[in-house]
Amino acid sequence: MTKYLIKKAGILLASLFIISTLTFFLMHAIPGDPFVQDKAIPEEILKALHKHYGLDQPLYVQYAKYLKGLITWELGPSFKYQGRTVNQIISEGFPVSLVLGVEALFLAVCGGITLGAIASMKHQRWQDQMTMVIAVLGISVPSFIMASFMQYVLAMKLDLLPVARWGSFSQTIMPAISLAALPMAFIARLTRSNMVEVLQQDYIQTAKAKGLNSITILFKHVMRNALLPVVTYLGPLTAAVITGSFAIEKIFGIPGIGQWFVMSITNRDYTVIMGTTIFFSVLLLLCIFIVDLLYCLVDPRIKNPGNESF
Amino acid sequence: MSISILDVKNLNVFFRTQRQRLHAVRGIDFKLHAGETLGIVGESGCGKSAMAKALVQLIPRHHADLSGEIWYGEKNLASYSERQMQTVRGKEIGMIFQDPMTSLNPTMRIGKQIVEGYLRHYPEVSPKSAWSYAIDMLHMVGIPNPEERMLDYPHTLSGGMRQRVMIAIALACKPKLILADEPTTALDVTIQAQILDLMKDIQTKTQTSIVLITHDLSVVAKCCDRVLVMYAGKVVESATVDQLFSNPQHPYTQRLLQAIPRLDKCKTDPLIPIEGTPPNLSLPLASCGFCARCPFAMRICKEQSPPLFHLGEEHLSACFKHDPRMAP
Amino acid sequence: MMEEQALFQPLDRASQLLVEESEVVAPISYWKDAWLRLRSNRSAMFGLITLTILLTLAIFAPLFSHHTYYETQLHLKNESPSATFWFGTDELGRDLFTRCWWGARISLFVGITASLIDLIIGVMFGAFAGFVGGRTEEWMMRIADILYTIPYLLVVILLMVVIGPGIFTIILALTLTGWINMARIVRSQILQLKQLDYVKAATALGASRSRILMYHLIPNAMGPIIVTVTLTIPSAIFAEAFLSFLGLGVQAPIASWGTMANDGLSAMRYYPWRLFFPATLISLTMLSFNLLGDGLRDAFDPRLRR
Amino acid sequence: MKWPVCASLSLMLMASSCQNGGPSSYRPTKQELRLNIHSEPPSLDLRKATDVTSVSVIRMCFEGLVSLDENGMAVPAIAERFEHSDDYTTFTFYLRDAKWSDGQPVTAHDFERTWKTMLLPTFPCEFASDLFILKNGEAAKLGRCSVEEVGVQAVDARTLVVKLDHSVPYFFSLTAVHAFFAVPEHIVSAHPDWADNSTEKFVGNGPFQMKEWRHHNFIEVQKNPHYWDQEKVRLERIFLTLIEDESTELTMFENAELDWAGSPMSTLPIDAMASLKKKQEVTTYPMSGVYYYVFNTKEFPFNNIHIRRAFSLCINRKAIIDNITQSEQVPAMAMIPPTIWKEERRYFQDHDLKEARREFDLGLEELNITLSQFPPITLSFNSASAHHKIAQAIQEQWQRTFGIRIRLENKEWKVFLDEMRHYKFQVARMGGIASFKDPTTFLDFYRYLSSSNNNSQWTNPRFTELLEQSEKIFDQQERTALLMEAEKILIDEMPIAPIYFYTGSYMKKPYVKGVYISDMCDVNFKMAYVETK
Repeated sequence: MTKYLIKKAGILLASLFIISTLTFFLMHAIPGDPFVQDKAIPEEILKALHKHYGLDQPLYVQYAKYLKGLITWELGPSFKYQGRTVNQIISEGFPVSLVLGVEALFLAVCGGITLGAIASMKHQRWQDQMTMVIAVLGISVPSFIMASFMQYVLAMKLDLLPVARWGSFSQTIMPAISLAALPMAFIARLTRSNMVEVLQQDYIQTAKAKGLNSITILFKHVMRNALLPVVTYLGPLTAAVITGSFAIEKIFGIPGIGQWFVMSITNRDYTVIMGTTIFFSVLLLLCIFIVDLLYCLVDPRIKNPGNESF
Repeated sequence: MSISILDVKNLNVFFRTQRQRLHAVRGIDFKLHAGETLGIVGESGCGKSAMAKALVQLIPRHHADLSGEIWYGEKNLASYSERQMQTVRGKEIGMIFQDPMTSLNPTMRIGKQIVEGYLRHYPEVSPKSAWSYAIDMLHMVGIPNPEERMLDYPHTLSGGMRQRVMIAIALACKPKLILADEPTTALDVTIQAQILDLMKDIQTKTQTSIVLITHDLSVVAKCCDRVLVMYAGKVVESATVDQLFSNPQHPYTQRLLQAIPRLDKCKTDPLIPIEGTPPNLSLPLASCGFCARCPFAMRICKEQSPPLFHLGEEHLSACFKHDPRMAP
Repeated sequence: MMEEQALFQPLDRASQLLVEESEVVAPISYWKDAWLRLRSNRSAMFGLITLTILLTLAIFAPLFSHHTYYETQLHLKNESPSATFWFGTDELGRDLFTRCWWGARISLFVGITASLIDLIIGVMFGAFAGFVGGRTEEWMMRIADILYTIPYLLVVILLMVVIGPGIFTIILALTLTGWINMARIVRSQILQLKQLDYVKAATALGASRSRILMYHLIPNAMGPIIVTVTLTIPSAIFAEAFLSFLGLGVQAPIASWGTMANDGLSAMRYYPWRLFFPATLISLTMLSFNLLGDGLRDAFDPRLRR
Repeated sequence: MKWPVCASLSLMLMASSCQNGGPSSYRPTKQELRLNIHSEPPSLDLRKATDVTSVSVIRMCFEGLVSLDENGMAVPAIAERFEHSDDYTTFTFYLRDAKWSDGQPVTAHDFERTWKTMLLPTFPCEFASDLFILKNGEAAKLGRCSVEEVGVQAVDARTLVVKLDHSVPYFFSLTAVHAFFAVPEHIVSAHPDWADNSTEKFVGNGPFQMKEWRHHNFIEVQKNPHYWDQEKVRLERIFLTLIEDESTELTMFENAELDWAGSPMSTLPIDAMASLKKKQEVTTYPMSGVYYYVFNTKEFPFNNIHIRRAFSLCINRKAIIDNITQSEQVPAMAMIPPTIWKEERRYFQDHDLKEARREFDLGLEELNITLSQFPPITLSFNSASAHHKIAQAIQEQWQRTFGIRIRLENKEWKVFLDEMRHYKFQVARMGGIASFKDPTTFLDFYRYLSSSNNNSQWTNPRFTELLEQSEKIFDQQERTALLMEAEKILIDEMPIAPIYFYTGSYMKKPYVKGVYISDMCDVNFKMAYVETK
């Protein structure tokens, strides 16, 4: 197992290296300058700024410096938000996104599986159709439309929830729902599709023949087998959801980390681009790794990665 | 004559699909005595599996209709709700299915799969004693190192072992009746024999009645007391094993027997396959279902459906050749 | 008595064959059967018909409209739906009806093409990785992970600068990472399926690897594949809108459903029709694709055939 | 979860008809103002801040040597009194006994050091060029001389003498701009990160002081007890949310979660304008800024003056204002906004199609091409919905009038700027906001070919001469006459097509009083208060 973990960590580091290299050179390949505004600033001041941030050096030198910083997890200062370091930006924004993401994830997984289970148990009957219409709406009504609409109805017309901002639990409800809608719909459909297949398996008949009631069968026999693709989807989903969403954070004024992924690029805030990308990569690769482990736990037929021989 | 544990009257099963309504089981009557092993034979698609599943209502209700009476002791199972049936399944009637490779949940430990049914019907039993009981069950069905196997997942076991586990599951709640739906079909011959021996052995120990569904007449010969031969959703011949093999009456049974290799017959005797296919079950059948394939077919066979004619105390056959109206 | 005796006359061979023929129902081909089953599935037919109508309107409606998608009439801005403007007008006084169907062309084209490309690449990549296994799989999936994490906007901006804006650039941008989700899901299905005996049986029978993949594995992973495809279509439509929002999408005055919904969002409280029509069309399209997808899966699933 | 989704489609139609504006009965009980400033301030260090958001917070916490009154006249602030030499090159400020919010005195040395630091070649200050009017300012930044030679000197703790590079008659009003504020040197020298967070080190000399700054979430300021004029400050607290979405801001305002929505710290959503104006809740005020299109005068066909004039004359400015921007902007037929020059100046007629066609034909003739040879024109703009809409309207107007093809290119912001900087455009959208209240803030864009804001690459010797001349003239009227002639040349040659002069629109709750907004985009909350119950 230790050997396996070391190997996985090695792969993770190699991937990170490739990602950071690609991102670094990609980011410098696109036109635009971090300091150029609509009100033009004189060339000499621009040069002074570049010198101050080390942008006047050749790219490979900048890259070597960056890698050095990366090793010590010193991600450098933001160019746009002066006086704030990328480390600060991540450590302030991520907890917020994490809380929201976990809430959304909980909603998406519980809601999605429940809806999917109902639909598959009542396959091709009205409950099924109804649930799937809801799921389809969840997929096809984008989160930003839903967010604005909820804001209007729930906050303004009914005055049930605060319009926006971050601080209390009630302020997390609407953003969490908007974030959860799409993954929930997708999980519902995935669950349904798999459960319909699992329900046709012989071992479900065996379970019925034992006299188990349908709830027991559902939870003990169907779920575990039907949720494998859902687990697969959950890895990247978790990474994506806990790192927030640009649109939702903008609409609800949430100080999360999601907006930085877009904002840093439109600002050409190089250090933040690198920092957020690498942070996301680490999260994603970890989530995928965990999912791979989970996968083997859920399905004993797949070789236990700890004992793999190849 | 012993008491009958199961009395099926005019059992009909219809499968509904989007295009048609399949009449899979067409008015079957039979009785099963306590401690008896009843074989049900017939080729694939003749409705024997559907009938077995109908007995415990394992056919999805929104896909199938059921009519007739299934008297299990004093209870008419046909009128039972799903919830009521759940108390019967496993506890009163155990089932063994055809394919042990797919009939066990691949993601659940074997022990758990045995224990869960037992605990369901005997909730007062502690999980710990249920566990040791399951080990006993595995021991009884002849699995070596049962304590270790309890923690294994099905994919680590061979087909024969898995079928033994299936039997253990079926027997776990000491049911009075076991429906074994082609229990040996998916197994190779030596394992088949072991499994059949095991079932016989257990039956003598526990006095369970068994309904053994198979298309394999050798299995019938080995285990059964009495046999129903089914064809196109109907019983065409009902007899004791001896009667059936020594004196088959229905032309279908006769052809069936000719179609299997027998060691006691002359090697030069050719095997005769039954030509043609069974009738389409989605259509109403006014004739004898076998008449298109029957070498002895008569005009009446095309026009009427034959009833069961009594040939002896335990021997019935549905063929017009037994019709007393027929000129000798 | 004579009659009765006649009943018991043996049948001759000829009439026996006749019986046989009348008894046997004409066999139905696989495709015809699937079609029949699809046709009897009411919700799938609803999806199919709606999609046909939407496509027909997308192709023909702009031809018959009295308005063009680009003509601005500032004095007629934000008109509510009326006999002249069936869907009302937008903030520049352009006819929303015409724009919706022009948008349909763009959105459906972008959505369907991007999803098809995602589907093909994703399924091939995922199935191959899952099937081959071992080190190759490990490498393939890591490559997918790396692609997935490279900031997508950077790539899109680069593409726009290098290739220039246009619908094919958008499709390229959308498919660049879009297939990865599909690949992951297909891989997980294949991993599961290849444990099954029929695959081993097919291998034992000497079936080639590609044959096993194409005929044994992929068709059985169809459920999740269809579900994923139905997810990629709307996400492509909205990704395109997001790109437009950043100045990387289709160039005005051409509209797409996504950009129209985006524009209409801020007007939701004041001119709701500007959001309602494009949003409804998107949802309707998605609903239809989903219902049809489910219906198709059921129709082609051999296990559901009875 | 389920019902909002289902309801979204059915209720959407109802949404417009029923509006009740949330709990309208809200009345404040404390001297507290709740505002939204649209985005996280990139920096609250006034030596680095460039954007409206940061500056509006900085102006709450800091004050300059002078401030501007309602008429835009310089009045004493940190400086008790001030005087200038006759040639407007030397200015002397006498500071009052003002204190930083930590109780330390505000000295002339603070101003001297702050300005000199900004001019250090190594100091990252994007607007350092604003200080180039100081003697040796530019030379110091370029490293040609030491910053100590820059023309700012604290004679003693309360006297600041400023020497300029050339005469600047409006220099007093410049010192009201944040570029000429001071930072507390006793703090800054010890704590370089003083302005990064809401620590006690964030010390200012303005009416308010920082209480808490949660990045991307909110900023809270409270009354500064050490402020020299603190008896006049009535507000106890200002709470600033940092929400980017305009619709959210408006919803919060209508839901009584904010007391103010819109300019100058944010904007009102365009789509809401018609309905808000109908309810007469919107206040509009003029701003010193102009929205215009730039032609690339070095490239065919806009190297031809008639083509440029034709394109500019064709634009229907009034229709754009009435239908798209909808905030009572003023059609621009000149370069300098009426806030700077009250005089009515119309160098041409709006939407003069006849003249436009004539000029176009003239242009074709001069270029020696026929209409069919006229190339398709690309109109570039950065992606923002307002620019997008205006561009679409103008595209239509040009296409329809001249029968040519106009392509729109919607560009990502930084890509757009990059292309502008490298002159890779034909026609592009631009906007200019005055950095100080003088016509040269705009005219200087085109002073030289090398001027950094001269995207059109236009140059005219007479224009340059006029601007240079104006620096030596101290008589206001004479100077104005010269600059007006320059403006006329600019508009006659049309390297740019002015479209409209900016305005700001806002809504405030009726109980909010005493907020003063200058036409320079500066908002002053010093005298603000709320009418409590």
